[in-house]
Amino acid sequence: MKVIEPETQERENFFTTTASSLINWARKGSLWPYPFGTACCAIEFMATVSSHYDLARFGSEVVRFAPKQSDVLMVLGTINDKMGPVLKQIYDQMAEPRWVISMGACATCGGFYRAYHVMQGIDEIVPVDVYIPGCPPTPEAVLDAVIKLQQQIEADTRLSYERHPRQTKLKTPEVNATVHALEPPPRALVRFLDDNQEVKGPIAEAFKRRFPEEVVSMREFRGDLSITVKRENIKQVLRTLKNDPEFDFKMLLDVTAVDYLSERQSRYDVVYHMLSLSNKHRLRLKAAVPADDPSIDTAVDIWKGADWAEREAFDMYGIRFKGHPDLRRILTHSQFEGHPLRKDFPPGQRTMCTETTDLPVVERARKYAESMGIAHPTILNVGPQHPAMHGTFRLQVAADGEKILDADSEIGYLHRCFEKMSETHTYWQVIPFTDRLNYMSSMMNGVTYAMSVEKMFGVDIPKRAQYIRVILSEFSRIADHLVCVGTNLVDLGALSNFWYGFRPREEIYDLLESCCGGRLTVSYVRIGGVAQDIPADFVQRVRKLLETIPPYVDDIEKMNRHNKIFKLRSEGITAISAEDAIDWGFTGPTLRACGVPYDIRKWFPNYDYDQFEFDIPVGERGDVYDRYLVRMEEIRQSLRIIKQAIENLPEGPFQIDDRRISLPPKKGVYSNIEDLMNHFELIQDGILPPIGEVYSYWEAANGELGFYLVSNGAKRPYRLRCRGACFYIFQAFNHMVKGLYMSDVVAALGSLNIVAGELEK
Amino acid sequence: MLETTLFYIFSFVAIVSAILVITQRNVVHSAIFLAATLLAVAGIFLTLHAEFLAGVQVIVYVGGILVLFVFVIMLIALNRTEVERQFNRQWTLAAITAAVLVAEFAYVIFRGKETFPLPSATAAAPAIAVTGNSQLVGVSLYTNYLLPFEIASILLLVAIVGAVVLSKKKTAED
Amino acid sequence: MNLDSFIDWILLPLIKIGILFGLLSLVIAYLTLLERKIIAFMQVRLGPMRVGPHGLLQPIADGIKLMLKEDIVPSRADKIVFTLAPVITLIPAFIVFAVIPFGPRSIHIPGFTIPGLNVQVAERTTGFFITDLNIGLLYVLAVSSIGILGIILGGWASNSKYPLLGALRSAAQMVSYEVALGFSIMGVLMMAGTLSLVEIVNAQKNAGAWYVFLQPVGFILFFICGVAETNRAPFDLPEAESELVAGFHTEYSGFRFSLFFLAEYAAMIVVSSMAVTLFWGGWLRPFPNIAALGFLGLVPGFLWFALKVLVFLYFYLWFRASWPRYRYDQLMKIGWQVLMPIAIANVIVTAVLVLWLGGSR
Amino acid sequence: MVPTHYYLILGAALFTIGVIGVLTRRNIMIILMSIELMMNAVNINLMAFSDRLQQVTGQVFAIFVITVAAAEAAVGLGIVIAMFKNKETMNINEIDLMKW
Repeated sequence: MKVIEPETQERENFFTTTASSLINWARKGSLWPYPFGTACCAIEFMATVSSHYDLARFGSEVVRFAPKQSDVLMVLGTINDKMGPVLKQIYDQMAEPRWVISMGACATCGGFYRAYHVMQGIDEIVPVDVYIPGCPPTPEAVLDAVIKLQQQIEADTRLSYERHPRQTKLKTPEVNATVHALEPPPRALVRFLDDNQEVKGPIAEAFKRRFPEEVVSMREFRGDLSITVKRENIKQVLRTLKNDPEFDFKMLLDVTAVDYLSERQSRYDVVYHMLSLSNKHRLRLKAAVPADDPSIDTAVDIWKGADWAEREAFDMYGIRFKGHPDLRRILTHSQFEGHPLRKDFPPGQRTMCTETTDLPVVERARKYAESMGIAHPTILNVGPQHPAMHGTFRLQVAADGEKILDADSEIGYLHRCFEKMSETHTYWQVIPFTDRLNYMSSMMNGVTYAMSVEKMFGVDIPKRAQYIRVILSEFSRIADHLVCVGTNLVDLGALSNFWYGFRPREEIYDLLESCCGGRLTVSYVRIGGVAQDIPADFVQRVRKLLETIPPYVDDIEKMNRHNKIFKLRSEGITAISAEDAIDWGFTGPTLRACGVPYDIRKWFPNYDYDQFEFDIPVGERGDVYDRYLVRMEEIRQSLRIIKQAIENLPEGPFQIDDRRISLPPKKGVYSNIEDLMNHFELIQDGILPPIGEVYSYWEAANGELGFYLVSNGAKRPYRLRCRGACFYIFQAFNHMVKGLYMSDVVAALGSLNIVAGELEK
Repeated sequence: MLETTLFYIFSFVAIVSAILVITQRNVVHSAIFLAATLLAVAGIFLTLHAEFLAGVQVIVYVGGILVLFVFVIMLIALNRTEVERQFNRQWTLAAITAAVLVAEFAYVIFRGKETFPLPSATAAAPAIAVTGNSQLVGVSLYTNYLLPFEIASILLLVAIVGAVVLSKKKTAED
Repeated sequence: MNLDSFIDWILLPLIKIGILFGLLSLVIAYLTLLERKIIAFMQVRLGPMRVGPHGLLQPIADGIKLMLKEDIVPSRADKIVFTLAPVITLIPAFIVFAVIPFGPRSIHIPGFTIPGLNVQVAERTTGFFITDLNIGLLYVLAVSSIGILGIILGGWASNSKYPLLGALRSAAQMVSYEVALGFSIMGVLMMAGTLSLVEIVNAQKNAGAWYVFLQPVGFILFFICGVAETNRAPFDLPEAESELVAGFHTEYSGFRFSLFFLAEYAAMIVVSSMAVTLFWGGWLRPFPNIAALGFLGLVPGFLWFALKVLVFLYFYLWFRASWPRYRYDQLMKIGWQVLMPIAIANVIVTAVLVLWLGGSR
Repeated sequence: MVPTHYYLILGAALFTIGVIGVLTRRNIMIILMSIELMMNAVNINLMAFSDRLQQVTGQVFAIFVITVAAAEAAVGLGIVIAMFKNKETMNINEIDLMKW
């Protein structure tokens, strides 16, 4: 036996420590991230990469979407049960040494989504090295996490890494994560809904004339016309409503359902919202569906746009739409049990998801190939973790080489139960949830939601609050469009535009931060106004921004507007006709790119929009290039609106002076009992809107954002339905990409500005 | 000395990989060994002072034809060809043909064995090696062999047209 | 074999190969840093700053990390081909440099006597290149065309769909653009009348003008095709991140992935070097025959060469930062329907002019 | 200097291997590859005689052979693709539609 001399041992130690510190130095200096981005946190991660923070300084900007080539799995945003297996698979594919950073409250513990479809922390399935708190964490926090991880690596003495035998099994989901109980509807609400009123107005009268037999009840509340019909002949009614020039409801805005439990004879209501572009009319049509036979005729053959909305209603309520070609679950995963929006479904009841299923396209392609006697086309899975799919959408295509023969899309990888959550939280508490719908421009979601509650009360908010909402919303629109255009161009390969787009966005963040302290998800809106008054230097800040933004926009324009390659890639791609777009339920820039000048700010103006001078840019062909042009022009028009609004910014209160809605002044609370009690009641119970149902809508960055609110007079919404614009746009996606090349899918998706938070709620 | 060593190395590689080409189960492996053979043959050309041809061999065969082969194999990626029976029942025929061929070659080489010793002094000034053989090949291609050259180009054109027609998709009009 | 030929044929080339290999590895490593830095500056950021002063040690950290990363071979991959593919790509990318003249034949080694052995070593002159093949150009084309095989095989062997798509794209792309590339240098060949790269540079000296001024179309075609051959933006379809994740090397990790990486950057340098050699006068100073600018000759040739190569590498990075990429069919269309006809027309026009003007040889 | 008949023997060997490949394999791709092998064998012979006789004619003919090989590959692979589209096979025994 050889005795090791102490000297040699020392030398060996010296050698190994030098080697390991060198290796650790290299490893920590070259942390290549895999951005597993799903939600709002991904946007903040993008901000971290952008010029203001520049993750590249740490050598970590080499974003690799191939898991085998990356070192840090950065989980950015909510991971839900459907996404779980995907995350697990990505993690398993990574090469050792590998680390995991969990960014944000959602990834860390589920955040405030204690709901039926959200994973309560990713450490259920993967080990985490660094947790970043915050919702979403600021870029500084991300940088801090990278530094923390570097310190951990520095202290690591392992030279080689075995593949970790760390946890590999799914935890049994935590049942009943949510504490709030759910209330059945009071009699009063049901009576209100069944009440038949005498309604004047062209649509109502025409409807009564045409369908005297079908009408069950008819009511106008806060200007919303609502008609309940029998479900047996619903198809004929809907068809007439669409095709008869007297009604001409060419656009189906939304299909959803409401559950009234046993309070009513027919348990569910199927609710259709529709819009006539020629008459500028809106209509809510409802049909009651009993619990023992929850079925109704489909509207897919009347409006293409009913497709996904009906699937969602099926998924959430179990209502079967007879004749629907493809009635599958859409938001929840395929192994999910139960229909979560039914009132008797516990909000926190999760079902384990262990697999990702094939979409119908696989079967279709196989059948087609066999009937034609040709070779099976390649089935390609694009997403959900595909760089072009923005982290959460999945497309399965049958391709012949690069050409797409057939495709199917799947969503739900960011379904975080917004609607169920809003039923379990008070009206005020819902505001942070709305921020995380379209997190690119969260201000506007809050505004639209607050509008719905204000509409329920039938109140108008003070002018100053209106103007603050307008200014900040228009800034949000600019920020949203910038990210959309920037990421679209990055997907096309033009990298720098992303950074050019994020610089003005960062400056808009600064403005928002000065108002409310939040950057991305602002929670600035309150029902009846805004949370607090704008800072003293607000006007100067806005004026400065009005000067600094246009040069940035011009930079992007110069790089792309006349760029040959960009035009080659974008012109004619997914061009869609105005008729089709309306049929699908497109709204916003995507619809305007087809030449339909539908903009709520002009058509149904509120908040003094009728007094601002601005134009509505429209395109011609509705292709990717037109969408780009429309967005860029809308940025300029928004700046115009802001300019006029800031010049006319009125003085006055920023909150409505209505004791049902806003807190009494602090002085009163401390001096008299009425205000004290009022304050106590509001804090204790929140606001209590009257019984009723309203649909509020606004021109959000990517189209008509609508909230359908049913109030039973209690402190929580009885039903809050969010009509996200991109839900209706994205359902057309797999039809639009047929016959195109793989590369066009990438271009098209970026141009539609699909935001997962709003799409999947 | 060097030349002889190189010749042996290259011929060994060429023959071994050629055998592997026709015995591999996996077509892509065959293609890789074909690449080895082709490169070895290019090496053989070099020992024969034909640099130009060696270059052309690599560009056309390895960079063109072989890439095309692999491309087509990948395009029609078929895994089941590997499990199928690989060989015909024509072993006897093949053996006979091969035997006949070997016999023929042996006979011819045996007959010509008196011409084998290299001419001594007369060919000592190799014209090709001096003037650079690309130039010589070019000159004779465009003078003495202009007609065959043109015919070859027509052949290529026909081949291009043929390949396009063959692999064209059936459209609705057809 | 006597001492002189031993020195000429074995010792000197070996020394040169050693130096070149070391230099090249360093240059490639720092090219990645340069890329990150330049693109960062174009995007109003700083780029790597923390690893070494101004991020100067970043490539070394990256290199060490990649070497020590777990090497995953997918269980369903064709293991032999999978391991072989990066090597097949890398080797041609490096051995191309054997014929590229970085400077003139001007290294003068004085004769000396090896002490002790009393062996006389004659004085000799050698050049800033490993060898001067009389078919140098053909050699470059031939060897660089082998590299494609590695990419295709790598994509195929991964047994995964995205790598396969990437490999198909790159195979089609590289084969098509090689044809136009070949045609684009025809003009230079006709004017120089030789395939030797050293002689081509000398011919430019004799002609008194870099060939880019005589063959502007040829140069533009060459560079476009060169960018396409190296799979760089705006022709970076085979590894288009937003479409194919990472293209043909999606399934590669650690060291093998870095081999592909090295090969790609080496190919960039090859194309830039070839552009410099064929069109921009190689190691020649600007305006080689204007005596008044003779002071420019004080800068050694290989530095001029390096400078020019750097300019083209900068162009590569500039393209990457600013342009979207083409679509697959558009790329093919441009290659066959635009570049090819122009290249052929260029060849014909040059041929006519060379004949008409009595040749510039 | 390597004697010329060495080259001839090498060429003969490659040619024979090619012939065996063509006759025994069922996979059409490998048959095409075997044909390429045979062409290469021919080229080696041409080159050997060209070097031996110090005439460039052999090399010129080798160029023609390479041309033919390229044309053959293009058409052959075109046939393979067309065939695969119809029958989804690369097995030469299953392609017997033209058999009488």
